[in-house]
Amino acid sequence: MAMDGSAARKQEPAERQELDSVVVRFAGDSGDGVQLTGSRFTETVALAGNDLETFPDFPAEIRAPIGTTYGVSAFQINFGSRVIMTSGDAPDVLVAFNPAALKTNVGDLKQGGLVILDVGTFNDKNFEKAGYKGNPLEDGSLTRHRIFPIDVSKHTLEAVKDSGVNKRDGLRAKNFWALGLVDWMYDRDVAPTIKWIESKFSKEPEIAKANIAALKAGHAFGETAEMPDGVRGFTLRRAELAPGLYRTITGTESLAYGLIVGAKLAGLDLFFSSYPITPASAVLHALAGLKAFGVTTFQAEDEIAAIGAAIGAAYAGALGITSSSGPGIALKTEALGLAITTELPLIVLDTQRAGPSTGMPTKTEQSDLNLAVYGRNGDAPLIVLSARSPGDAFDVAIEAVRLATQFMTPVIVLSDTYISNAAEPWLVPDVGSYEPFPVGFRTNPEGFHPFVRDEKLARPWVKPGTPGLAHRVGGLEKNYNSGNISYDPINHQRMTDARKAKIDGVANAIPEQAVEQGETTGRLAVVGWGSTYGPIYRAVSNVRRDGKAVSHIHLRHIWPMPRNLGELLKGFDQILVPEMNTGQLVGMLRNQYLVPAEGLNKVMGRPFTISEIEAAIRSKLD
Amino acid sequence: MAMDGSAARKQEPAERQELDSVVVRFAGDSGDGVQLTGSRFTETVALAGNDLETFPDFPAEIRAPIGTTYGVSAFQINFGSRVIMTSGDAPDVLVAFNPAALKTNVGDLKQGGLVILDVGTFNDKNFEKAGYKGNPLEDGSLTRHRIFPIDVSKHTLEAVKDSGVNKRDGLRAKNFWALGLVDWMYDRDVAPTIKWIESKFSKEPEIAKANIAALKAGHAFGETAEMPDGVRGFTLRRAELAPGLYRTITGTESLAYGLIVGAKLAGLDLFFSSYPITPASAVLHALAGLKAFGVTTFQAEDEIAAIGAAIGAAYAGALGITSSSGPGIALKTEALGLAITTELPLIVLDTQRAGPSTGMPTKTEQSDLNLAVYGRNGDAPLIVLSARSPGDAFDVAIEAVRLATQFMTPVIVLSDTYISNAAEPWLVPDVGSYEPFPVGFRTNPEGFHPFVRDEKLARPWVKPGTPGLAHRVGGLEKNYNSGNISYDPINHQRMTDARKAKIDGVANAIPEQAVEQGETTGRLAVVGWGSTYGPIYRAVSNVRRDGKAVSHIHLRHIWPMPRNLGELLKGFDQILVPEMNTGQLVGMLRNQYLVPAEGLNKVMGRPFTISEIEAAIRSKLD
Amino acid sequence: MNDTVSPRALTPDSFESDQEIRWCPGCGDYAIIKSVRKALADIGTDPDQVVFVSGIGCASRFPYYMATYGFHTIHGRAPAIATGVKLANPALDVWVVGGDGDMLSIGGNHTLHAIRRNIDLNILLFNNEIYGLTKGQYSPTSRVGTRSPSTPMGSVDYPVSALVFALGAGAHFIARTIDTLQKHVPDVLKRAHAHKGASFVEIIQNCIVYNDGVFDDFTAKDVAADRQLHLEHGKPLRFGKTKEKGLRFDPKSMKLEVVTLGENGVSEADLVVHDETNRTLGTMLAAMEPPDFPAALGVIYCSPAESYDHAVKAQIAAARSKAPAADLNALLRRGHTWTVDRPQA
Amino acid sequence: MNDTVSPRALTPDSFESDQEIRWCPGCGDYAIIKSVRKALADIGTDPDQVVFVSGIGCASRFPYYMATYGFHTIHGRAPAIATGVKLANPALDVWVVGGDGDMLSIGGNHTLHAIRRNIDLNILLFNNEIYGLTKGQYSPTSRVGTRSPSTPMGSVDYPVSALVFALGAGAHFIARTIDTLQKHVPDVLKRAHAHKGASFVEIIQNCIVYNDGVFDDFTAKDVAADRQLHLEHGKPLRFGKTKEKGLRFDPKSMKLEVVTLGENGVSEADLVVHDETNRTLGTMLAAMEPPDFPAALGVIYCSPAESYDHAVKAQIAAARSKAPAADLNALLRRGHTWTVDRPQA
Ligand SMILES: Cc1ncc(C[n+]2csc(CCOP(=O)(O)OP(=O)(O)O)c2C)c(N)n1
Ligand SMILES: Cc1ncc(C[n+]2csc(CCOP(=O)(O)OP(=O)(O)O)c2C)c(N)n1
Ligand code: SF4
Ligand code: SF4
Ligand SMILES: [Mg+2]
Ligand SMILES: [Mg+2]
Repeated sequence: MAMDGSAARKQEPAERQELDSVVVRFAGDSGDGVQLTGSRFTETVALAGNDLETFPDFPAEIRAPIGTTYGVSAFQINFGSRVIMTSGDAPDVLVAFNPAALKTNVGDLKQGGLVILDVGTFNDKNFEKAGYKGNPLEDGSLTRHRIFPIDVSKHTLEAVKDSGVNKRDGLRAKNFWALGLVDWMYDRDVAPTIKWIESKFSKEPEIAKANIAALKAGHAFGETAEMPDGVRGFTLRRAELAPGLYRTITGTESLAYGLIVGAKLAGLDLFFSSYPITPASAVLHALAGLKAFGVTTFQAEDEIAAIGAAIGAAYAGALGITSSSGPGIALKTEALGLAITTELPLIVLDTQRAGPSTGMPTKTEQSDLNLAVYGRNGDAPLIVLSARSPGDAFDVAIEAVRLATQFMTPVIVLSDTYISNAAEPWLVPDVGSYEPFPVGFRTNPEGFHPFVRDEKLARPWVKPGTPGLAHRVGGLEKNYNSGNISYDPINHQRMTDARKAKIDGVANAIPEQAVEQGETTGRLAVVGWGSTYGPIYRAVSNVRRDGKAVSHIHLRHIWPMPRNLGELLKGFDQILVPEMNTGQLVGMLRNQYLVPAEGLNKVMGRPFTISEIEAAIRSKLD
Repeated sequence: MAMDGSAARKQEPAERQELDSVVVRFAGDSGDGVQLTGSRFTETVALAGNDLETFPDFPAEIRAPIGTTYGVSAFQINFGSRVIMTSGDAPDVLVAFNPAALKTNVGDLKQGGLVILDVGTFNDKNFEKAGYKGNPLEDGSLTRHRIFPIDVSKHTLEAVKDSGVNKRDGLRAKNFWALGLVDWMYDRDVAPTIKWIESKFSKEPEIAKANIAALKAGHAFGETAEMPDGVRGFTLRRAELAPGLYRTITGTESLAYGLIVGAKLAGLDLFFSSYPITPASAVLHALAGLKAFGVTTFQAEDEIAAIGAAIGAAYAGALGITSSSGPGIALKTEALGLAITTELPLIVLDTQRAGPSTGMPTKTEQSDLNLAVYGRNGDAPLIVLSARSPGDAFDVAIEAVRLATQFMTPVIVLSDTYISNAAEPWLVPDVGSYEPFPVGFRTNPEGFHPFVRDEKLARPWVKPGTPGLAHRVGGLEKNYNSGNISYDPINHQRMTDARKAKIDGVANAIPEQAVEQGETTGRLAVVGWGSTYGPIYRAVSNVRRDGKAVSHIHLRHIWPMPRNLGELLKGFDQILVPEMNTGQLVGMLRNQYLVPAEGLNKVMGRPFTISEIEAAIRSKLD
Repeated sequence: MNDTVSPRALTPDSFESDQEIRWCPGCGDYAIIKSVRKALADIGTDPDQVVFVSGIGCASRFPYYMATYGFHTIHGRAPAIATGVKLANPALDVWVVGGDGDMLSIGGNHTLHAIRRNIDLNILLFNNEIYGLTKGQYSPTSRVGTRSPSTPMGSVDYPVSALVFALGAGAHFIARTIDTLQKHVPDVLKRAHAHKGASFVEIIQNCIVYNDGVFDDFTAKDVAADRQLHLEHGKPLRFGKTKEKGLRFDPKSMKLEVVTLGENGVSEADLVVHDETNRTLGTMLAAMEPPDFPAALGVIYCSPAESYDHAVKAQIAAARSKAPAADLNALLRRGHTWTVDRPQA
Repeated sequence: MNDTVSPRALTPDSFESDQEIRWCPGCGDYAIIKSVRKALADIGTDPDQVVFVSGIGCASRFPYYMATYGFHTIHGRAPAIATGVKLANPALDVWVVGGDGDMLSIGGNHTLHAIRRNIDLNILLFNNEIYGLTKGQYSPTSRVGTRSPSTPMGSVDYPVSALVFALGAGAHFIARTIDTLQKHVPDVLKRAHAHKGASFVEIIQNCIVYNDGVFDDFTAKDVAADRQLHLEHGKPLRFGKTKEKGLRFDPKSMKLEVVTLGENGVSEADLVVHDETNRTLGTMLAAMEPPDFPAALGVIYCSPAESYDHAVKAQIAAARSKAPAADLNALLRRGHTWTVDRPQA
């Protein structure tokens, strides 16, 4: 095989092979524009009518030295003509822009997968930085895969030579060259990318020209050059998606938009306070840019101040929201108790990351569930919800606002690094189609006491400034009616019971637990929550295709649990709970329902693959 | 019945009635010296060879206005010739120094109990302050009890008139007059109290004289005055206590001493850092006075700094300890994760109080168990122990030091307001009788890596300053061996598993769970933890006396649970778990062992009574 | 719990809630609350527009006793929570009350940042140099050598000066007064209220139970005149029974010094004239400690600047006016979208 | 991970650990670590006796790269954790490293109290006026108007000055230097180390990725001489390319002013002479900001006092010497005890 793809000759026109779905990963140095390539390809694929899910994987360092393994940035996309549930177990194709990207990513590739390799970066210095002893093409280490080495750098420079850019800028277009080639492989149109380049670089016409030239050249290379074995054109049919207007959305955007829409439905101003932390900061950034919607964002001095300000805002009659990730959520536990005992609505977003302690800040995990449900001094119940996918986060955010304001209680929303960074096509809803749930602030002084409860056991919410309703709340135990400080033993029991009953009662205001797939009784239920949705769903459907009796149940409402959940679970012989932690939901199910649920646990900072779950299901059913 | 006891005439000498046990409560204004009276009486009772348990109940306010109900201070003692397990369900005798004390305490008295009432304080102003409409002796509200009204104030002033004190100081001796009377009732010797007064007031001989005169006069009043119906002399035999040297000890003292002894056994310097909070501050105060034992105490700027400094001290090679109550423990959760992931020994004392949030700071509860076991971001296991009584706290503290240092892990010790304030006789141990467990600091640079584990999975502990062992630790995930930062997926799984396995493995280093009372299988096991020990024990023994099959199991080691606990529990048809929370341990037992354990929950800021638990047991067995 | 008060005829009683006060008899907090009620009556704000936010401690029980909106929060976090109240509704008149432990120990960071941001809060620190509510441990303002349950041999750490700290945090308004000064406290509070931005007021407060008399060296009647310097903007710094003493500035040592008028030829012209807007002077005045110097009382420093809440709202208003038709459906459809047609049947 | 170094022949390399540095190429932290290693080599402490404690942030990765003991803790808590290290073993040479977010935002309170207590730590604040590690949000030292992901319209809160804050906290030693000053940084660090008690050093650090050039107004080569005032105790405050400028003090306004020697009859005798022990001067110098004033560099204030760790240990020693035979069995038997005899058979 020639080291230099340019030596290849024109290929005979061949039928494109049709595929159901395919997983492509781009990987390169942080400076190689990998994320950009990924998101351009995503748009192209989406516009072509495929379903998809993407996942970017950023390096942990801010800006690592060029060429190092820890500076590698990657972007994976799974797309197809069927419904896509995950960003893909293992790539079919890896586009690697340098030796470090090859080194850190090739191991994830499918057996026999294709590696498109920019050998223009192959030199001893880069081998060394990547930790290779020599040229990996020559040491026999890549035999599990099909390797397609091309001097992308050289091709790119050739392509851009008339666009008037210098060599450095020219070389930076190589991601577009690669994108052009991949566009050709999967029969995607380059036009939308060209449009995007033109608008993005409208002020730098040479750069635009160079990028477009590179893109076209890459595409033409596919058309014209002779390809090695197995590198050929593919095609994918449109997926059967519900008709309507789509966009791609990340979990971050989805949460931000959901909160704004939720506030609107509740008739409240949105007050968001947070302290930066990876990966939660993204929501702060998103909302900070939406001041035109009346959103107030506040970057507090720390997480305690952030939740404190949100509680203060809630007391003042706004929708108080705070967000963080593990270490920051831990810091909020004391103040959460105050919101619980003063019975103020509050939303706490937890974008979970790998722990304990600082852990692996850029990696995903589901290990804050115990903290969310149990992590407070005293008996301090609240509502816990979880989002299963980027798009789902939008509805979960609205549900959080609804429950917080209707029940006068904090709600913790669990998301994770995966959901927050991943993107998927989203059927954009009409905001008008959501039922509003306006907050009825108390204004009538007649018979007012701050802790007299309604039928849902919620207390009245009063905006300071309301005439005749001046009152005091606080963290000490309160008299059941008047809200005055009370140390009375019977009263404390009554208030403790009421706080518990209020949250337990939320089970009546949420839907019964549905079964995602499969029967409502049977040999095995796979129960999940959060971002394991995709791999569980696909794994269950794979096994079901073989005629096996397995069902998928996925929790959005984790605390309180849906009122029929216990009955539902008791209808299964076995219950398997895949979680990205050492077993947290599984313990709650066992505790609540005395069902012999078992955990399937993965704590690697990365999502389950479909095959991992599939294997576990099969072994349960064998 | 005469309003003024002085009108009574000399009583015929009568046989003293023998009692098994009796509960006496003193109650009065904060300024009435109630706590002093209680502790003097405790000493007298202890010296007479009875077993006992006491519980002081302080007002929530620092110094409430005189005569108000919320300024009432009380002290209860349960003593007897049998083993005493609690400070008593309901008093047999109430000594009330003013109307407010009567008002707030009389409801707790046994039906037919005796109230000794200082009617010298009976006037309209005091009635009003106590919230009485008029004289409670005249409104028929006290008919459930036997009332013995005496003008203690007047008697006291008479008794002290020759001692040279002014009226104000003279009146302040009235607690001693009452003590004298109670001493007479229960046939206790006044000599030890006289000795105590003499030494305490050695610099104020007039005060000493007045107090002694009052004491003697109260005692003489019993001897000579005619008593109303049922007020007569009693006697109690010595309890059958193990022979040896005794003292009374509170949970606070016991913890402080246990930690010092634990440090000694480990061969470590003790570093204690805390931020004041009720009721945990008492341990800080106790240790601050023990600098002669090389103890360093540090009052930090907040709870986070307190645990931070303790972690720093642990890193530096000392025994780092921090302590707090609910809200402060909540604040420590983030830092606890750091101690867990850096695998440093650390002891965290939680003196639980009524929550959530600020709650009722002076009242007892057991509602921080979930927080202790589950309250951290990420998968962050540690050891949780609990003390069952004041004396037991000593051994629990030593066990905490042993496990923390042997396993290189944080240990949370749960105590509560009740244990910390209650006192009981304690057979003073010989420190030399404890097996030392000296820490072997790593000093050998040969093959050293900070995270290479021993057979218990503990990593080496190195004192900074040790030549050749300079190394770095931190909160990011660490390579399994070298301890260097690692984002490797497999490594994260391995480290997570190792952290869990280490704590799970502690089950092999602790005793099997014993059964306190009853058989190891049967119809009903009552499972408790912490300060419910006394009432559960007594309730179970009461029911067992009726020949019913019920057993008492009490956990010291809550996390991990003793290795035989699951098997043990499975031997019972029913499991009842009394807790002063809404059901926390019960959930863990259900989760761990899938046993149908049920809760018996009391959240009133006060301990269970024996009869509450007894009733629940009986209803399970009926 | 609701308190209806006509805003027309405000008296101190209009601000008195129905809750019985539970401070120790003789506590300095009683005098302070009286003065606060008087100040509010004089200011004339409708009690329903006022919010008191406090932390935890004896001082922090304050909101319960005020017939206004009130939030007794958690230890040390009142400035942060009050920040949320104010940002959510800048029309409210927000007061923060806390003790020296609450605001300078656990809450030091929130105090720092509330001051730094210059958010329009009136922050009242009741400094009794002790932890009252938890029964008398020493605090970060306790003097070296303070014996307390946690420092039985005496404290060894240096205290922080509340006002010097506040200036270090960038305060635009600092003042000091004393619980018992029934006219002075309301006057200072009215100035604090009038200042838009964070106003930080230290109120010297006697804890009769755990730290009785610790301020006697400048609050006791017999020494008050000699140990208290009552500041007035534009007036020379004079004190003493007959105002016979004053403060002169030595430019060489850059220090203030106490002088007696008439002695060594010192005249009023030699004295420093109080300038509230002078930060260097403010820092020196704030740091003065008896017995060598009088304690400075009144408004020590006042130099207004835009308040944080104002600037935050101005940005939102600007964003709104730039995109007046901000529409949620449009927001969701921002960026690239595509349409999937009805499946071809 | 273990680093064995002979304490005899210390060079900067003796302090270099085996871990690859992961700061962005061009980050100011590289220059700083070089200077720290040089300072330590010059000081000559055995690396095994040195502990670096840090929080979280780019700056806080520091300990990994030093061949000493090190603890990379959690965000903001390094001063508290270091306090425990020092109190547990005062013989250790303890250094604290953190960023402006770490030490002044989330960790402001611990910084305040470590400084106030005057515990013997060498605290190095790397001030890049930004949150580096979390990708560029503004920090409490960011200037008004800073555009960042969380302040897309520009920040509106006033920054805190690290050194003015430290003085407000009662600092006994403050100094400032700049990452790129390869001789100045080690010199300042050696002074900080020599000071027993809390030494607080602000190191101006360029974040090339998120805040590149924000300090150019006084660090850029072409303006350095005119915008940097290098302090020396006992020397007049002069700066400028030919040291032609100086600072004069106006006692009327109590302010420093920039003057040019030779102009309007100004001579060196008119200039302020640096006095490290003068708090008022220190406060004014710390507060100076370009472009109107030069940035003060070097030791701004140094006035030693007993360190907290020293006083704590002295109390323990005193208690021990009073009760030299402190015995645990005796402790347990303190107070009233009684004996229960063997039960009469
Ligand atoms: C998180 C937390 N830590 C500690 C406490 C205990 N606590 C309550 S008030 C207080 C300090 C009281 O002192 P200060 O703030 O000066 O107020 P004062 O009582 O003197 O008015 C402390 C430590 C608490 N309630 N919450
Ligand atoms: C409790 C907690 N909150 C937030 C974070 C996220 N975080 C990490 S570093 C950092 C600030 C970094 O800025 P700075 O301290 O100035 O250091 P630099 O990176 O600029 O050197 C933040 C907010 C965290 N790790 N832990
Ligand atoms: S303890 Fe002190 S501050 Fe608290 S109420 Fe009593 S006197 Fe006032
Ligand atoms: S982000 Fe900034 S501070 Fe952090 S390593 Fe990069 S250049 Fe340095
Ligand atoms: Mg105080
Ligand atoms: Mg920074």
